[in-house]
Amino acid sequence: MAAVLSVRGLHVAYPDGTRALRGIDLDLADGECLALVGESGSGKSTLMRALLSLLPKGSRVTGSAVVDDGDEAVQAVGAGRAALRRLRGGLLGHVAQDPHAAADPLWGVGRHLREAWRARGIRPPAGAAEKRAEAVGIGDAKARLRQYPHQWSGGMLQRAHIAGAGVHGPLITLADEPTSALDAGLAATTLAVLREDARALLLVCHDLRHVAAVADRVAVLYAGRVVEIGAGVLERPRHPYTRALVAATPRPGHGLPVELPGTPPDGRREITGCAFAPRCGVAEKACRTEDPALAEGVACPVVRR
Amino acid sequence: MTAVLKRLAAALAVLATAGALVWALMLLSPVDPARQILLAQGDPAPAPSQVDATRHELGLDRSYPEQYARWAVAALHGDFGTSWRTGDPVAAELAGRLPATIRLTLVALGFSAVAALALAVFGLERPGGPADLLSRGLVFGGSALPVFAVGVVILEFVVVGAGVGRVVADGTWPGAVLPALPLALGIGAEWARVLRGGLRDALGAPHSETARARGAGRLRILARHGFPHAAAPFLTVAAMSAGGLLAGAAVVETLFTWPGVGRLLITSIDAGDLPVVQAIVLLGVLAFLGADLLAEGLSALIDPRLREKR
Amino acid sequence: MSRHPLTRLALTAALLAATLTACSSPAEPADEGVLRVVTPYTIKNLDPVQQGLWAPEWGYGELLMRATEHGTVEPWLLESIENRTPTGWRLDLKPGIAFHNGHPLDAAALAAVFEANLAGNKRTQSQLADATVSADGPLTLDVETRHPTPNLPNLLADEGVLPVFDAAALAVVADRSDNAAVAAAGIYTGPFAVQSLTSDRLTLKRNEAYRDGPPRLSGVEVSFVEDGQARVLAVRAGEADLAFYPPSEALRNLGADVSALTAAANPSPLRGFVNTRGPLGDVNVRRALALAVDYRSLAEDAMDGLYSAPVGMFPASVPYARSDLRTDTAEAARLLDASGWGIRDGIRAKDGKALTITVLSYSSQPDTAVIATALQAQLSTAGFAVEIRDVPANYEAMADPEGWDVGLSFDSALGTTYDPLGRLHDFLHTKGQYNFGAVGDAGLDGLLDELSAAFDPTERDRLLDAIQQTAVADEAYALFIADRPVRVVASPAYAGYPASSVLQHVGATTGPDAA
Amino acid sequence: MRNRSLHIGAWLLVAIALTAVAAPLLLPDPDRVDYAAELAAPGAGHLLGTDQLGRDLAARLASGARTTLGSVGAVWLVSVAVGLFAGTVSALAGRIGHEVVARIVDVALALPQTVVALAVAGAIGPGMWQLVLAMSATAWAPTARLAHTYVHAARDRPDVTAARMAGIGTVRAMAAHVLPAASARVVVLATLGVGQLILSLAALSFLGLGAQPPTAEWGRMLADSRHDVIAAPWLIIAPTAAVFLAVTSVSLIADGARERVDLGSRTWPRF
Repeated sequence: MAAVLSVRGLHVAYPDGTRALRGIDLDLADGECLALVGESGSGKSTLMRALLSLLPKGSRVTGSAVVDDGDEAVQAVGAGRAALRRLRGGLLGHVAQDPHAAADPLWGVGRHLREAWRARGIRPPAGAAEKRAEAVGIGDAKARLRQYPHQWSGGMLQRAHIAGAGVHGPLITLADEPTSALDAGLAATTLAVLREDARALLLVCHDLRHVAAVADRVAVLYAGRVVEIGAGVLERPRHPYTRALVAATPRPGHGLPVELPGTPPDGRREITGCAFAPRCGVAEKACRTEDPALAEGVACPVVRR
Repeated sequence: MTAVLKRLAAALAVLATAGALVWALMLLSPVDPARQILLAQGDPAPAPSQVDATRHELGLDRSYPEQYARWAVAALHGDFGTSWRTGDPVAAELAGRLPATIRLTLVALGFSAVAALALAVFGLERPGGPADLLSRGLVFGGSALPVFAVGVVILEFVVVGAGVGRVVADGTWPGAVLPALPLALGIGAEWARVLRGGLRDALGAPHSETARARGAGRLRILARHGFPHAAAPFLTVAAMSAGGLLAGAAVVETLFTWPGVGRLLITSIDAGDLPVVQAIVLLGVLAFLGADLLAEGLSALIDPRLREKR
Repeated sequence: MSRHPLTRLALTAALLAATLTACSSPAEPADEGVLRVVTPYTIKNLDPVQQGLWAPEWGYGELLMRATEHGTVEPWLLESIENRTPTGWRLDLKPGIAFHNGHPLDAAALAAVFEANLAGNKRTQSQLADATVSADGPLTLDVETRHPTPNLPNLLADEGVLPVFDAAALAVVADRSDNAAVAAAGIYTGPFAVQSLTSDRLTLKRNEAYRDGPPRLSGVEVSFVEDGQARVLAVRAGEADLAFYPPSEALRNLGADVSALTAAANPSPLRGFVNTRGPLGDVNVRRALALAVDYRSLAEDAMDGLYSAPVGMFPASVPYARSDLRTDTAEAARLLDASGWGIRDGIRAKDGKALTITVLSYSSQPDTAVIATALQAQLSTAGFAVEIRDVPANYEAMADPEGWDVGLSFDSALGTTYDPLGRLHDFLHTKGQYNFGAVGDAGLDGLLDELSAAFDPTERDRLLDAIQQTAVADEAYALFIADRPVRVVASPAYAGYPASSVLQHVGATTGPDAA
Repeated sequence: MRNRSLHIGAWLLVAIALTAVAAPLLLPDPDRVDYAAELAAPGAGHLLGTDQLGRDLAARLASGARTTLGSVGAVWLVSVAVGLFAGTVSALAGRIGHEVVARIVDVALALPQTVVALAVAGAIGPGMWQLVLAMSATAWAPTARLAHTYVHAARDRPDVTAARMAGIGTVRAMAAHVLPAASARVVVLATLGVGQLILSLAALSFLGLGAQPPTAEWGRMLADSRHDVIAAPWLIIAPTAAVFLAVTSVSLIADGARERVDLGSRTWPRF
């Protein structure tokens, strides 16, 4: 299947000099769900924001990220007005982290949902909002949409966001930790709804168990790089970092979780060699000087041997 | 609905207390009202019998609670007694001056709103940029400059020096432009500061990001998310500045000889004309309370969460 | 940058503000024939009984008598006034006087004027209670007062005692506070007639039928502006031709574009009321105080020559004026020594108590604060410890027996009647209405009582001389600190305007005159 | 960034205060009249020139600083001390005590500060102490409300509860765990209003309702010099600059301090 998103050599540096992404390469196939995992600060959210051009003013973005729906390829890096109009809300749907924070508290939920049309200068067709709401499992949509966000539960409100993100049938839905603000029980169903509703899904998620349930492939990010990518990454982690990540996740019957030692590198410093080497249990001398390339889905020459 | 009524009742209670305090000013004053009124009405040496008669007529020989009740009832009917300076009814003097003050303050508030809007959005999107620094500098400078100094400079250099506008203001709309400028300076700066802070918070909030991700334009986000969110703190401050407006108007009206209530207040204070002072002060409190209620009402209209709290 | 929507919004708003600012109303162009004046005093209405005093000031009304620049009175609407018995007077009107409505002012109309004022005018009632009038010919009126009233000519020159107006025409006006109705009734006689009166402006137009021919000016606009600085600025900005009662502060640096005109005579004297209840109960201390004041320095240094040094109780222009004031610090020291006030640390003291004098200044006359400060410096060299209290209203503060020794007050010794008796009696008689300092001098009271019944001019002058000798030279019951000449700030076109010291600002001959 | 504004403001204020305190030692008597030196331009004899009565302008500015800082300081102190006391009492004194304080605060909040000052001047006459009294009468209300809100919320905080359970009395527990933080908030809130207060006092003095002659006060000095804008512009510029600098210094301090202490939501909850 053709890649709907192909990211090549994407670098992002924030205005304060922090290098959040240091050369990302990845592809997303049509209809696929790719989950991005990694510690805080590994660059997952930065990648999403870069695709939507939502980075703070003064950030430096280089490289390429092409969104291709088959008819038209749109470059998301340095996108101009026309490209942004195609991408935001059109080719790319976006579901935010905290459903309550992401919904304007002064607006009724219905208005918020209809805004998905109006933001693009389209009059929402009559009944379309209710139809979308019902499509994501919101019952009694007509009455409920008249209510305000603070009267909604987080899970339901997140469904409304999912409905809003999918209004224009986006090629790719970008979801930035959509369940982290929700109760555990709700998270699973909300994710299921999201997967069901989205065509291709780029999902940032902390909870590896949820990731395993919905993702077709997983990309592990560390210090702004993809260190491991593939279908069975979480079941058979190869990269030392992935292993540590998996080990840090509590699983019934697997004993106490093992906390990851050390801290991620300072993004403002120049990194030579493997960024994970200082925290790595299997690091060799060469790891400190040689930049490990991603090959066979893993960026670690040690484990590949 | 009951919440609204409760709020109104609280405001009325505050007004009644303020009224009592304003009335009690009479007790602080060393002047004998009866004698003062006779003097003001052109009798250079009122006879003691006449003073006593007037005192009785004014009800000043009654008990204090009774006097307050009579004063309050009369005040409710818009009757604030007789001016000690001119011997005329206070209400008539006020009525003659009020329109000019309303004109001046409306023009000043209009200027403040325009200036606040401009300064609030200018350079907003690029914090630390030259436009942002300029705008913040103007806001800071505007809020630290004394109104009267600006007024003196405008009067001396613009009106007398350049011949724009009039020294002896006539109280009309076009005449309000120059006097309104110094009055608008401090208010505009304060409004701009609050509005800018509110807008910055709102535009940085996740829901604005959501709107951006959905393809909404900057102006749309500013109008639909920014201003409604900045409104509540702005309205609170705007209502507070209504309280300071009377003092500002007093300065500006005195400087520009604007035929308004503020100048009347200063004239009356200088002349020890307490009934007029009482009426104007009560008017000031009323304006402040009204503005506060209005601000709260508008905030509740905008923000559904406030509607439910009460 | 300018393509940025927010920036555009901001620029648009700024532009809008600038445009609004530019729309400010410019000053109205001046009409050559119209005199525009600014004065602090508001004319509340046109009812002559209540507000008649303004009519002779601004030229829309006249009086039977008028004051001259010399502080004396002369007939105005009258041809002559004659005293026939102690209580009987004969008044002869000038022929050909008409009200603005065309009705003639004859003896019958004048009798109605007397009756209307006696019925409703408090000043007439207090000065001429129970007077009766009767016409004795077409232009002749006999007046019979209850008490001997030697100063009747002066009373008739007072702007408030007997305003002259068409009483019959006023009687049919339903509401006397209705300015338009009173103006339409044409009840006054002056060279100008009232066109309109609002809360901030009186507009007058030329009385074409005026008996001496049409006045020079086609009209007068009197604007009421309380703020002194604003009045001067209005002349500087070309909004007004004449500013009355300019504050001294504004005269110090007036600028070359306008001029300050000074009336020739009758300055406004700054009096010092003396409280005889405190240390000033001792005549030696009072006299020492009067001798310790350096009158020339007060006028020339403290007030920058805007004031002049007084010579005595009365302006030098009146015939009975005495020069009683002088500065003599040695004499002052001798008097204090004589009364037992010794010097300790530069301050006079007696029985362990310092010679402390509290001087009252008052805020409606800011000059009094300046002069009090200068007095403090001058008197300290003579050993007086001076404390200054600035009060909102001086009469109220002085009504309190405590808390003051010298109360500064601008009070003319002649009053608006230009008759010395009234004020002398008010201020210095034991029973005087404004005898704040509790002066109780039987000899002085006797002289004052004699004066109030004296008709003979030489007798009056003798009594006045004796009164001045007692009150100023011998006893120093009152201080006379400084004289403020009447000043008017004028635009170049009116640089030759004759400033009136007797409140007759506008007349038939008033007009633009270069210096 | 914020710390910088706090520092600049604090140094500026210290400089103003030092000038005010040191001036009597270095400059002439601010009230000494010298008719020979009226309206002298700034120069060697008089650093900033002289006024209409030949008084040294620099000395009067410094004297005016004492007037301003003294009166503003008094109002500030009242709003801190009374506000903290009333707010704490209302939070701890139970229902009736709270109701009494709350109602008084409601009224005080509804009375605009400058309007109260104008009313008092109208009743008992103008004067600086009248103004300070009038301004103080309402200045403590916002701080009392803030103190109440904070202390009330803190009463059930785990650390306080723990302290109380450990046998320490309520008052001592409060004094140790809550008052320092409450005081910091009250101080910051009181400081936020000081810039406006300086401007109000100067404006009221300009109108003749504040400091009376010969007391030096910036607003009054400017009012007395209105006539001399052209002849002696320094008489206008210097007091204006003084007011501007004083307001700027306290605004910078307030801005910096506000960032350090959380004052809660911007609109205070009603009781």
